[in-house]
Amino acid sequence: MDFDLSEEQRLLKDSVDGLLKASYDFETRKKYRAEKGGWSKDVWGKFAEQGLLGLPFSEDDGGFGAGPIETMIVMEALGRNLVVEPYLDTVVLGGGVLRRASAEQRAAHLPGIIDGSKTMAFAQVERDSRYDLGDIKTSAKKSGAGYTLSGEKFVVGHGDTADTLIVTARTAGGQRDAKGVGVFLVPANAKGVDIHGYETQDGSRAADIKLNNVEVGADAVIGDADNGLSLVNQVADDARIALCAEAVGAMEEALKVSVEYIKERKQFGVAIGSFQALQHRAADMFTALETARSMSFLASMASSFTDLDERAKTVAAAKVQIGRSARFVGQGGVQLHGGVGVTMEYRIGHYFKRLTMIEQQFGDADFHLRRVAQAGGITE
Amino acid sequence: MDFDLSEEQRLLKDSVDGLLKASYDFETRKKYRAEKGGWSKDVWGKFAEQGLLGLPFSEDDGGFGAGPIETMIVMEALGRNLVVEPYLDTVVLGGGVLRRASAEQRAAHLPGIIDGSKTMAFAQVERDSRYDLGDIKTSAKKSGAGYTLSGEKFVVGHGDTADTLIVTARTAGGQRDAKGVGVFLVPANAKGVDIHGYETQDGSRAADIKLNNVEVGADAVIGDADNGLSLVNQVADDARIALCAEAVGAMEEALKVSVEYIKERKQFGVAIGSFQALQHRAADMFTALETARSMSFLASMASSFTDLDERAKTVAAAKVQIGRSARFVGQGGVQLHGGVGVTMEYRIGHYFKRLTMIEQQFGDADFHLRRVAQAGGITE
Amino acid sequence: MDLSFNPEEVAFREEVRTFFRESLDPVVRKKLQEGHHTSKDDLVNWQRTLNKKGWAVPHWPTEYGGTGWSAAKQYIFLEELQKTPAPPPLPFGVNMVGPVIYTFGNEQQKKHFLPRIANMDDWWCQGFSEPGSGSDLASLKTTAKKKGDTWIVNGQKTWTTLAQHADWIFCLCRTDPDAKKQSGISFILIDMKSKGITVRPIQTIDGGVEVNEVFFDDVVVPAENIVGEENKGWDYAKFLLGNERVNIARVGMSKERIRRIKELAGMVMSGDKPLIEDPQFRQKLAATEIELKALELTQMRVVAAEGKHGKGKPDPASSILKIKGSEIQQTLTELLLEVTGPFALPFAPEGDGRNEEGDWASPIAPGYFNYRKVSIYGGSNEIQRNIIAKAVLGL
Amino acid sequence: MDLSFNPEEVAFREEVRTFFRESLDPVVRKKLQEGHHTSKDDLVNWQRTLNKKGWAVPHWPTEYGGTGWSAAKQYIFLEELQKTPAPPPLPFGVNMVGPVIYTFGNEQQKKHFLPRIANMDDWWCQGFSEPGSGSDLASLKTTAKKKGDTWIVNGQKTWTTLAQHADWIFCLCRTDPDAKKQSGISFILIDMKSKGITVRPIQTIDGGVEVNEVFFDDVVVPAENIVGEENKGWDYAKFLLGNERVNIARVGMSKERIRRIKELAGMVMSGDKPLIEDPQFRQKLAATEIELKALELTQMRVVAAEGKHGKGKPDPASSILKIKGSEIQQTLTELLLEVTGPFALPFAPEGDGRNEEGDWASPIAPGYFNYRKVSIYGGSNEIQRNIIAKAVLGL
Repeated sequence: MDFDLSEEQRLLKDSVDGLLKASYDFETRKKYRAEKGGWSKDVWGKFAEQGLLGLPFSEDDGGFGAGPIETMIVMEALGRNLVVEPYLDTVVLGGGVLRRASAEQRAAHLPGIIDGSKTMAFAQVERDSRYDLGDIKTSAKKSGAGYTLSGEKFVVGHGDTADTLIVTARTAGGQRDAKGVGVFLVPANAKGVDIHGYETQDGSRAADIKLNNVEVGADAVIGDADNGLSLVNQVADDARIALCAEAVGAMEEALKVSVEYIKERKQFGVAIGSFQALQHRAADMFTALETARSMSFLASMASSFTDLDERAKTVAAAKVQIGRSARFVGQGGVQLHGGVGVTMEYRIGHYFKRLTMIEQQFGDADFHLRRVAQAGGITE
Repeated sequence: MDFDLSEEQRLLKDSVDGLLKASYDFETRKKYRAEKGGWSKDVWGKFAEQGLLGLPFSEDDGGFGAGPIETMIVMEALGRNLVVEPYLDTVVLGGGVLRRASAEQRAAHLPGIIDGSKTMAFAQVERDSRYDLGDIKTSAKKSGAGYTLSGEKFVVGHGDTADTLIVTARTAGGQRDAKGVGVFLVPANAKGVDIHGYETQDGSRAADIKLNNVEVGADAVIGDADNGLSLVNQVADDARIALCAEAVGAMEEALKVSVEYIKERKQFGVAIGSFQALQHRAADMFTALETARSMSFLASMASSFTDLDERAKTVAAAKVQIGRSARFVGQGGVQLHGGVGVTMEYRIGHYFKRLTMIEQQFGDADFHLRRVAQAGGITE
Repeated sequence: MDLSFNPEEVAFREEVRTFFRESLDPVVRKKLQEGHHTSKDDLVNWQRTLNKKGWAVPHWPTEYGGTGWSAAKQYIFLEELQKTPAPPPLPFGVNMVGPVIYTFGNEQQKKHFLPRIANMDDWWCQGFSEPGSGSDLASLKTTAKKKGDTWIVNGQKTWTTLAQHADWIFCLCRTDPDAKKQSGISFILIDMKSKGITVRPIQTIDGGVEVNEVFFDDVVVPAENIVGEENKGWDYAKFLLGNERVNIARVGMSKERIRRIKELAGMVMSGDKPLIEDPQFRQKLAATEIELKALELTQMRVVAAEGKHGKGKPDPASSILKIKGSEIQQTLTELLLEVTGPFALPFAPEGDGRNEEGDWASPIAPGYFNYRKVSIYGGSNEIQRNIIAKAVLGL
Repeated sequence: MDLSFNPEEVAFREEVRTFFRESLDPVVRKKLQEGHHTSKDDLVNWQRTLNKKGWAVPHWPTEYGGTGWSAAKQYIFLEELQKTPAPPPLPFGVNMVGPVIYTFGNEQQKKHFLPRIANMDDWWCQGFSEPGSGSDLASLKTTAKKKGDTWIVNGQKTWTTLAQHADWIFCLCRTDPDAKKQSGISFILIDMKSKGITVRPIQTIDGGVEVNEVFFDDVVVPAENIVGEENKGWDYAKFLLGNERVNIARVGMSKERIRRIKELAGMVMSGDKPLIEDPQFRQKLAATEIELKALELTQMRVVAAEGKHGKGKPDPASSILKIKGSEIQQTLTELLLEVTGPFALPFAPEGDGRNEEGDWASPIAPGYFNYRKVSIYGGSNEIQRNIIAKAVLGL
């Protein structure tokens, strides 16, 4: 039992923190968001240079063979700095699917991810699917050696700048059947792919995507075209684990700027941080942060569980805690700031918005609480 | 719209408050509890003298024809003073059943209630019934003109001192059927009635009662022996309305003693009531009290609704609010007192215990919340 | 004790409800239901519709256009307005500067401004808060110096709601720099077209521009624009802030929000059923409905007491209305957010194609973000708890 | 970073678990599971069982009987103890006065007292709190005056847990009345059989007698009974209170409570199904389980840091353990209360026929009442929040 970082992990943390400190202050971030596509190719290039984009891939695949703790370190840093680049979509989600793909598929796609030249997006949400990953109407019909995909996907993170889309589609069965789910690699510029991109509430980008009889080859299928739901679940859990870490980073910073603010802000001749009601709110935010951090650690540890039900349940529990802590810290930070907290001019509002969106991504706290309850709880 | 008491109501309030002030201080209450049966015949006689025991009965029946607001006034006062005498059991529950009984039954029983010579108890809870009033295993078998009752009832308030028991029993149907529920008047000294009395957590009394082939006559049945569930529901709602008012009285006093305590108690050289964290807790307790008071008003008003579903839903909503406020105020009062709050030596602990038991009587907050949700909410 | 409305009040409710439904532009109503912003014209048109009906300023004295309604009727009027939903009256004219003018202003001011407020010929904004002041309003620094027949105003106001549309601003200015904090402040009316005024919008986290900073740089104001006595402005401000708490509970609006949540949750699927059929969701909603019912009754108790015993000083217990009202409003935005699920993420600036009919989701997260303000402004909930502790509990 | 236990630790857990299950009287275990009180003999017997095994005082230095276990092993030991459940070690001897004696006491004291503490030959109680002191411990008034070879002690202590069984009490007494608050206090060991000591039980709201007042009326104490230096008692008390927070989170106990809730809720009917099958109840329980898991991990972080970097001063972040630990313990008593339903009402004093096997319900409400104390004692949760605000956040 050891919660300290190893020497290599500490070096990784320092280097990510250093990079972001140098290139990602509040004003610069605005500029990145204003670039075409809504994020900075330049920053992305630096991520590639520092090896962040190849982190979780095996050395055989050209990566660094790092484990879940390394991804956690990176995601926390991205959370602290409100980074809008498509790390989650490309490295965690896209990479998560590819890590479980065939050698040919890995060889075809990973080098582009690792060197920063290609990005990916995970097209999964449908109009009526809510958080149910197996609730899929998009169809994949066998067509020669390949498939024809038709349907609509929504709120696809960075779907408007991705080179390759990963699309879940139904090869058989009814709308909510576990069997008959396939996972497909679709070039974003394939014929019949119609992408409508837009800004998201937290300053990032997403897209709604129509698939009109899009033809893909046999090499587009990841794994078994009729039994892909387990893959989808695993990759979604990868994303949840990463989001937990990102939220911890964002909460850490949200608490920090809030405490700084109430130390400086004066009312009635004293710093408002001297009022006990505000002190206790800040103390409760600290507790919310640290309990969330503990659960983020646990989620990252669960990443390597081989029992997938246990992995899923542990990650669900972590997402519940993160969701609740994120809401408490986000709202509390705004309240401590008072009026300026609801403006775009202070950092707290941006943390609050990102934390809120993390709650909504890949299942909110109630969704995951229901899953934990149905699984009989998590006390051994 | 007028929330003020009428002149008569104010006089009633003053007279009850006066009576209890004179005869029900903290030390005297201990003596009453130590009397045989756990309450004071003397106080009960004074209640009769002041007409409190005849309040809700029609003038034709020898009562005072007062309405629900008058009962509310009395119950609040009983709550403020933690009165242990069987008012809820005898006047609200027993009286509630009898008010809906035949003229002969009223004539047989009400005079004894009104003059204070007889008390009653409502035997309804069964081992597995939880809060479901229609979940009844106790059987009532037709036997000549009358019935034979067999079964077990639990936690019957003041069941060990009552002269007459009101017993719910099944005349037909399965354990949880709505049809086939009868309501019976059973003399406590009838053959086959086995009563085991005990103290309750809040310093009052209750009893577990076994009915071993107890024979009762045709005159023991209230209303229709096969369709008594509506009567049971109405009377239970009467009790809930009364408990809401009692809780408001208890919360009012719990807040008062807590505020007094933190004004006087000194730590670090100042009154602890000067700490903002404690001030804010007290302020939130005040909010909990006043919102509960509002819902208690509403419940008392709903007492005269003729639409019984609307009446039931409104009372359920009130019981939810009362339950939550009672818990917050009770726990908060103990916390504000610190160590002395968990001793028998300060009044707050006794209010806390009574408030906790009110939560558990006739359905806790979650039980009633489920009912309100199932009815589609209460927003018009 | 009688907790129901009398037949006259019930009939009145029906009359008001019918008038609102029939007279309000359905497009505006829909905007409000769906959480989209209303335009300046929407508000002005609606105020003039009310004014034509004689209902522009029901709570004013009848001599200035008031209706003479009882407290209960005024309560019904506002609740129905929010439930319709119709645009809420812009408070700066009818609730704030109007009452100050008819209570403390001179005849000239009453004659000129009051009818224009009722008809919204002038759009008013409020110049109280300053960057350094916040909850400690009396620490304000904007000065007005006498110079001949004029005041020369210098300083900065902030959180000035909708100043971008405003014709006039009422300001608290320090007129005696040597007096103690609350003394030496005057209440001055300033034409927003005056030279030396700059309005800078503050973008809020929902992406909207509702509030502004207003800068005063040697702004020349006619001496006659002072209301009441010089250096007595703090008293007028306290009077005004007492009125501000009128209907701060916003029960009617929360009822309309609940209707909307039920509508949307009946439409959004959760598995093979609409979300509204999920027992957990229904219970959360029911719990909030119960809190709202308790708030409504508490509000009615305050209204009834005012109706019976007169208004007098604001009831410190009305801090409950602010605390619970804001908490419930915020909870309802959280429930809406929950309904939205993954569709909370898309951001659609006003005017974007998405922000149109059928796009029910995109205003919801901004509404959640924006409503964090309701526990901050008008005296934060911390301040309200201080008030209860001190003024009610004597701590 | 490695968040799992190593194989040696896993094996150790198994060893401890097996020993506890096999060595503890099943009657005592059942009492604890069902929330009934344990007797003095139950505790003494168990402590002696542990002592025989060499596990009476694992955290003490090995020279005085400690085991030399790592922080992780000590954590496992305590967690398994609570999960069994076995009687928790009475803290006053092994966690409080023991460490003070081996750290600050003289050889004579060490030799005499330490083995007797490990074997519970002496039952110790704590004389710190006084009626006026509470959270402001240093304001204590009990005096010890030097008279020849003795101290003459006068004053009153309160909240003295289980003083009715005690052989000895360790007291903070004011020995220099002229010194400032924290100075002038000494740490004195007093034989409870001394003349002039009166113990008055304080009945708690659960009906039990766990705490007492202890009065000292010219009690004569040998001068040698002082620990360490005269007037330095406050330092020793701070040392002791730092140790008090060890395992204050009580994760193992809460796990056992959750097991019990599931057991009872599987038995109690709600309609035609056991309560445990009600989704609302299950979700409430799951929410608490998740909080407990987060607390457990947080506790392990503190333990791991101590194991790696040494104990040093108590980590102010451990205030989290106190706050969350007590909140979860209280929530679990509320869930138990909910399970109980109408059967929460019957009160059964200890020794009453009801309070026996099969009467699962009657200890539950008293447990709920009694556990309000856990957010009050050991530094109330308000004090813990102050500590976080000041020591961690620098406010």
